[in-house]
Amino acid sequence: QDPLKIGMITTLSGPAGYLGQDIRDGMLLAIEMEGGKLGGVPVELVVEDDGLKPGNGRQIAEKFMNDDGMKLLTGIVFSNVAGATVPDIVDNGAIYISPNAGPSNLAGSECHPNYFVVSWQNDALHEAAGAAAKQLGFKNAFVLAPNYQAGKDAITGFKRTFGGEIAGEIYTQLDQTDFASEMAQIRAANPEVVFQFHPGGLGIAFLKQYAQAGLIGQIPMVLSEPSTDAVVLGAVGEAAIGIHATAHWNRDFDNAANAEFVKAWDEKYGRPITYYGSQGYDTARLIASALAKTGGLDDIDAFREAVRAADFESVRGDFKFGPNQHPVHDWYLLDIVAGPDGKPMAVTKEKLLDDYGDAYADQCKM
Amino acid sequence: MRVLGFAVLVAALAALPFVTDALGQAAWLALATRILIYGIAAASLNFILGYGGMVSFGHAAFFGIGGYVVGILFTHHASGEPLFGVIPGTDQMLVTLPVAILVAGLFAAAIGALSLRTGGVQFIMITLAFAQMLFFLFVSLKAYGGEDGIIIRRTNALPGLNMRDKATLYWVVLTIAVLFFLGLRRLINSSFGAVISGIRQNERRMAALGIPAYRYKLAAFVLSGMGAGLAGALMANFLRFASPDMMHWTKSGELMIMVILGGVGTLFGPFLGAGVFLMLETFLASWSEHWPLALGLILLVVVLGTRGGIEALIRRLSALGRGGGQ
Amino acid sequence: MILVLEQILNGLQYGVMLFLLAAGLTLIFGIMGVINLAHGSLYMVGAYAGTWVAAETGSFWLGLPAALAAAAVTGLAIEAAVVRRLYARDHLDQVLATFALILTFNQLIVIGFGRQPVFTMLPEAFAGSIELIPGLHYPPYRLLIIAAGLLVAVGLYFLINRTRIGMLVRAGSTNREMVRALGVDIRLLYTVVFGLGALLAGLAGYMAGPILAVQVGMGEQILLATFVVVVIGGVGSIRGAFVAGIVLGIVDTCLRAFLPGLLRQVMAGPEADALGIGISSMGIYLLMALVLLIRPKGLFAAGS
Amino acid sequence: MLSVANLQAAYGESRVLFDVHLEIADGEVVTLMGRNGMGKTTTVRCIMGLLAPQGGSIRFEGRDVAGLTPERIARLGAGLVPEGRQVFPTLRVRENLVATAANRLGRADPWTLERVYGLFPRLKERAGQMAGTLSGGEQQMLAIGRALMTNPRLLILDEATEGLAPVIRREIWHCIEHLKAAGQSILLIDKNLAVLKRLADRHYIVEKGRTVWTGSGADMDRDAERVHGYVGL
Amino acid sequence: MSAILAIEDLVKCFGGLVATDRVSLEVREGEIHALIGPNGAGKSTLINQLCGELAPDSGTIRLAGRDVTRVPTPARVALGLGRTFQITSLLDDMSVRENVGMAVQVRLGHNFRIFDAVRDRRAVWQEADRLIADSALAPRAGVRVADLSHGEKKQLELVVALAMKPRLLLLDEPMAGLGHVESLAMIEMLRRTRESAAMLLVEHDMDAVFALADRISVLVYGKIIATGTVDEIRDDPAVREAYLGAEDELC
Ligand SMILES: Nc1ncnc2c1ncn2[C@@H]1O[C@H](COP(=O)(O)OP(=O)(O)OP(=O)(O)O)[C@@H](O)[C@H]1O
Ligand SMILES: Nc1ncnc2c1ncn2[C@@H]1O[C@H](COP(=O)(O)OP(=O)(O)OP(=O)(O)O)[C@@H](O)[C@H]1O
Ligand SMILES: [Mg+2]
Ligand SMILES: [Mg+2]
Repeated sequence: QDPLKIGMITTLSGPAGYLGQDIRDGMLLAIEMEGGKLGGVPVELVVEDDGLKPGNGRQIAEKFMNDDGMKLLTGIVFSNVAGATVPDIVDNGAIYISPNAGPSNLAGSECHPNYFVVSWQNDALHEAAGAAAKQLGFKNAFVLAPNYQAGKDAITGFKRTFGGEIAGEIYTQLDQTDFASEMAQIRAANPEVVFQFHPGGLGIAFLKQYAQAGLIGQIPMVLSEPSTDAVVLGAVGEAAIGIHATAHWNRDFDNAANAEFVKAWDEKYGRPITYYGSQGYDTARLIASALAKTGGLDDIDAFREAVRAADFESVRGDFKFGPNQHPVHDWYLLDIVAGPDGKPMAVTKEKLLDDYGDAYADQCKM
Repeated sequence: MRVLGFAVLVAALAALPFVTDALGQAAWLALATRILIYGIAAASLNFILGYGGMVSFGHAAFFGIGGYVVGILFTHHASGEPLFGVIPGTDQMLVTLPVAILVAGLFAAAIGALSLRTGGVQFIMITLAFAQMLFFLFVSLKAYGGEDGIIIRRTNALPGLNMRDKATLYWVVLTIAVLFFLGLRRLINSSFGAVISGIRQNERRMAALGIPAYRYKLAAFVLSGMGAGLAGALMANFLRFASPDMMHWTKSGELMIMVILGGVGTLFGPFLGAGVFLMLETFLASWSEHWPLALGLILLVVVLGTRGGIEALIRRLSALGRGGGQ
Repeated sequence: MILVLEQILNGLQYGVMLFLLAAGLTLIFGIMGVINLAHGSLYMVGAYAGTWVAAETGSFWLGLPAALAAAAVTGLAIEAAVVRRLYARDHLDQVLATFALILTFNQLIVIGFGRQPVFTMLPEAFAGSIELIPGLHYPPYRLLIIAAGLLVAVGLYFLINRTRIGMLVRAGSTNREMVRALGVDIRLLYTVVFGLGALLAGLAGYMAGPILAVQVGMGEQILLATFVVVVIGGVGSIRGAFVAGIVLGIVDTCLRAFLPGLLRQVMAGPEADALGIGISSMGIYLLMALVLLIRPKGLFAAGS
Repeated sequence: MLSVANLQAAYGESRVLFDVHLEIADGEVVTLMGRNGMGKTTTVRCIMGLLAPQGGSIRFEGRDVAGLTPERIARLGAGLVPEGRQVFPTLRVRENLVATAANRLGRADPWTLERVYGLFPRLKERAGQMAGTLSGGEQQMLAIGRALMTNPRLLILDEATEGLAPVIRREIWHCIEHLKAAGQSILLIDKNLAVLKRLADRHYIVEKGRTVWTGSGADMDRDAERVHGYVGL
Repeated sequence: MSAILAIEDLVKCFGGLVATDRVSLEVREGEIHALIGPNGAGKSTLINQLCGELAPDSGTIRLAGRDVTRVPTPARVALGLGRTFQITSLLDDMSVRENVGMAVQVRLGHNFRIFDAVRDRRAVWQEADRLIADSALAPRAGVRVADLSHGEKKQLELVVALAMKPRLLLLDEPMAGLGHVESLAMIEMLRRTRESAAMLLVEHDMDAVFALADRISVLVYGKIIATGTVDEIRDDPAVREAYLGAEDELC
């Protein structure tokens, strides 16, 4: 029997390449652990790089579905690629399960029965950070994010759950790499806490410069998940120690599924696990749970039902789908502390939000 | 001879959906559609870059505008609320394409009017600057999805055609592309085209002959922007999606790469360039995750080896073939 | 007051940093007339090589020569293998070829170092922040960057405007054949200058490492701003690049820092913020458009 | 010192030189004449290595220089004042002169900035100006001065008096006389036939890429009819 | 006779250098007016102001009775101004024929037509071919300008200028770079042209100037020091000293 082909459209080139790489490796790991199968069905993961271009993502999807007859696709990292690709996939009757991107338009009015998100809805990331700042007892916060929609959403999300006073609000430039001016403004405002959202390299630069400005010990910082993944911590080094982070998954989560995952990852790859890796792994486990019930994709409706049931052990613990087929799960507060080798590591401190969904579920009419 | 070649090419392209269907390679059709669309955009850019000597590094702006016109009109069509409270949305291609071309032309007129006061490298950078400003503008337009872009649920309608059918959409794009290239050929060989080419070679000389270069350059810039807008509108219809990504400077760069790869200042060069670039990107990416390395090396060999892009290479090879045949 | 002072210092530092990046580019782009998009790749190579050596040896200072050497050698190799064939060609061919180099180098780095950003260290003596005057805390590493930038500026200015090498390079950019016919081996000269430009890119990359993220594609992020500096300054002018870098740095920093506040005095809060953010985020492009509309050849155009 | 035999050259597909001969001995002044477009400049380009010859031989100072790079040939002692001036427009006048200056052959009384300024005082006045903004004649002076500053063994002047005022032109002829007296070898291309006839030791006439006539000024008078046919004298 | 070109008190400075210093000059209908003077005297600068490439600091230029001092080049061309460049400035990628054709095309108008075919504009090509046939470039009509020799380009400069059918032709050293035979041919050609166009001729070739000019003005360091007939100028001691030099055997 030919293995079942699963199409993975992901971003492997450019600065954000490591995101796609970890998602892919998480999925491959799950498949390998089951001996090339998911849910007892032999599978083959076909991976292609979209180069972070919506048009390319669409092209790859087209090929996967029409030429290779794939009915199950996954892998997209970025919202704009998802926007150009996902509607076409679901219209074609195929199932798309997102291991990362969770844009609001697809969570709300454009939601679709064939579209699932395993990771999170984008806004929830920052709502968790707001909840953390509140939980930690901070009364006023200085908030910063790049001047684009995701940045504005981040700040809105943070404010929604924080509820305290805003000591200052700065939108940085989209491609700004030098934050000295912002550091001076933060120092002058002297807030109780700083929240900032800068994805990827910008976040690394921000943290380094925050430390060099001597602010790290003075003004605490609360961050949402993308700013503190293992790769970012590794690149920033000691400067990250003392930061409050939030996450829906962390390496030290105490559950059987996670222990198995962490052990296997360390053996296979030996590099730090990012939460992207965990999402890839969860996605594969979710698929496995559905395939175990249906034995294949011949009956798409049955498969869709099986996915919706989310009958699998997530490495993040509790997991179920909300009405818009986005996750309802828990969010945690983490501390960044010095590890045994002096390098920063994230330690889970407490649960912040329990069974938390997203704000767009109401707009979804399925 | 040339006419015959063109006719054969068009016939072959028209037959493509049957071929891909027979081979079970439907994705090739999508690729071909994208190539045609990018071919239009690249050829538009080439009109000012190759024939007019104006190196615009911001042409993706007009491409993006074209896409957004389709997207915004569709959004308002879907929601039923008129744009600015007066302009009703629409999903009719017979309306959206002309509007996209018009709006792109207006933007090109404004940007061109300012940019053309400079020349050379400064022109490259100032067109880039305006495109980036537009990019930032659209990135922050929450009403239209910001960074995430607009999802266009349905391809624009054309009376009597099933636009959901991919082959139909391909034929529509092909028809427009053929008309576009015929028009472009006329334009290049027109009186205006000759003046533009003269201005590229020597603006000072043309002024001495009595040509106020600025006006002509602006007209060319606007025409070129309109072509890019048309391509953008088609792309939005094909992808059913428009996002700021369409007007990012890397997209401008990509269009330029297509032009150079195919052959600057040749009619079909940009089309060939778009074809080769997209095919390389697509096939290499499915071959290895390290495809950019291969793409880089291939492009390097092409630019060092061909002198004048693929078009020049083909011309030299065919001359060689003819020479050898005698 | 302290805040204004600090922001001006920040602007100065950012400007010097931009100049440091732009210096090599001006040399290659402005004076030799080669549009080298791969300049950012040389910057990346310097950053990676230096960081790697620094990590292996545990010393920031040992990383420095490694960064310079790696970037210079890469630059020389690129020149000999690719760029040398492009001097006589159209700018557009140069664009395509160096774009191809970007793709190649980025992927080579991925293969060699992986996709993850790498950790960079700060020299011990320059870590943290010091109090310059009471109330003004400033990271000494940034002072180091200012110093390095000024040194490079003076050195380059001298090299280009006061030495025969500079004259010959400038002469060659307008008429290679004639320079050769007068007995100068311009190819060797260009190779050396290209190497020097690459070395400066490597220096900038390594110096930027501890402040920014060392990752694949870091060169392209910075490339645009660098070109903007070169063009505002006037293509081919080291002095222009320096002045433009500083002006841009200070204007950009101060716009970001003070514009929303100023606007809030004359209009409602949210609108002021939106406008302020809008203007400052398009800052460098607006500035460039303005400068070019008033002085189409930039601030210090060569030949005037 | 220079001997060109059976030189053939082409620009791309189109053949321009078919059979050019030329001999210059040490200390000799030789002219190359011909109507427009006959191949004079092309011959010079071949000698300087700016165009690769397709056949024939070029020997300079006893060495076969066909195929050498221009800089090698220049270093062997060829100094060029090119057609159309070709000064470096973005360099100042002074920089144009010193950038490529050299005394590779170790001349005892080399050309210096002062001597060039002495010859062309106008250049001294304009020393700090960008060469691109000089008047046509000033650029021509600069091109001559620039070539002199390389202290060449053989000076090649391709229409070096084009666009110069009669006074200056006369000065240049005087200067060439002096140079000749000092033993400088010179290859001259110019249209002032009367002067050339007086100044030069020998003349070559090219017609459609071939050397068709050789002789001294006296030969010229003797063969006036043919020469007239070639150059309209 | 009326003046087609009248210049009054024209001043142009470059930094401290006064390149044209209160120059006044008149070119009459049907006249060849030569302008001579040492190198760097300001002749080309004057021409560039007349054709609109340089803006004068003060003074007025009247062309065919209209004040054109601040009018851009193309508008002056419309009034009948044509010029040649001292350092040739042509459309290098086009053939000789296309260069001449372009001049005719621009003159005939309709240059904003985007859907016609230049190749089929019979009037343009007939006239271009006739002009080329009348010139020394007849056998070179199809050659790309970049492939022409220096002298051939100079010849083409004039043909292109003639194709514009100007009423006033500004000639900046048309003979420079021409061979002896070609110079004679060009003198002949200019003689024929004087029927239709007045000329301001800048030239260092005195044979040509003395053969052609009706009147001569002498410009030295930005100032006109003399204006007169050929004989008056030839014998003017100031002119001899500043420009012509002593009559000796070498010239
Ligand atoms: N770059 C070139 N490409 C192609 N053909 C050329 C090129 N340069 C010159 N030619 C052709 O070669 C022939 C000889 O030109 P060359 O410049 O040697 O003539 P010349 O004798 O110096 O003439 P002139 O007195 O006009 O300077 C001419 O017919 C010219 O058209
Ligand atoms: N842009 C400029 N900046 C500074 N000086 C200039 C500029 N243009 C011209 N000049 C100077 O003005 C003077 C007049 O130049 P112009 O070209 O008019 O001389 P000309 O009379 O045409 O001389 P020639 O007979 O040598 O061509 C020259 O000394 C020249 O160096
Ligand atoms: Mg010649
Ligand atoms: Mg002049």
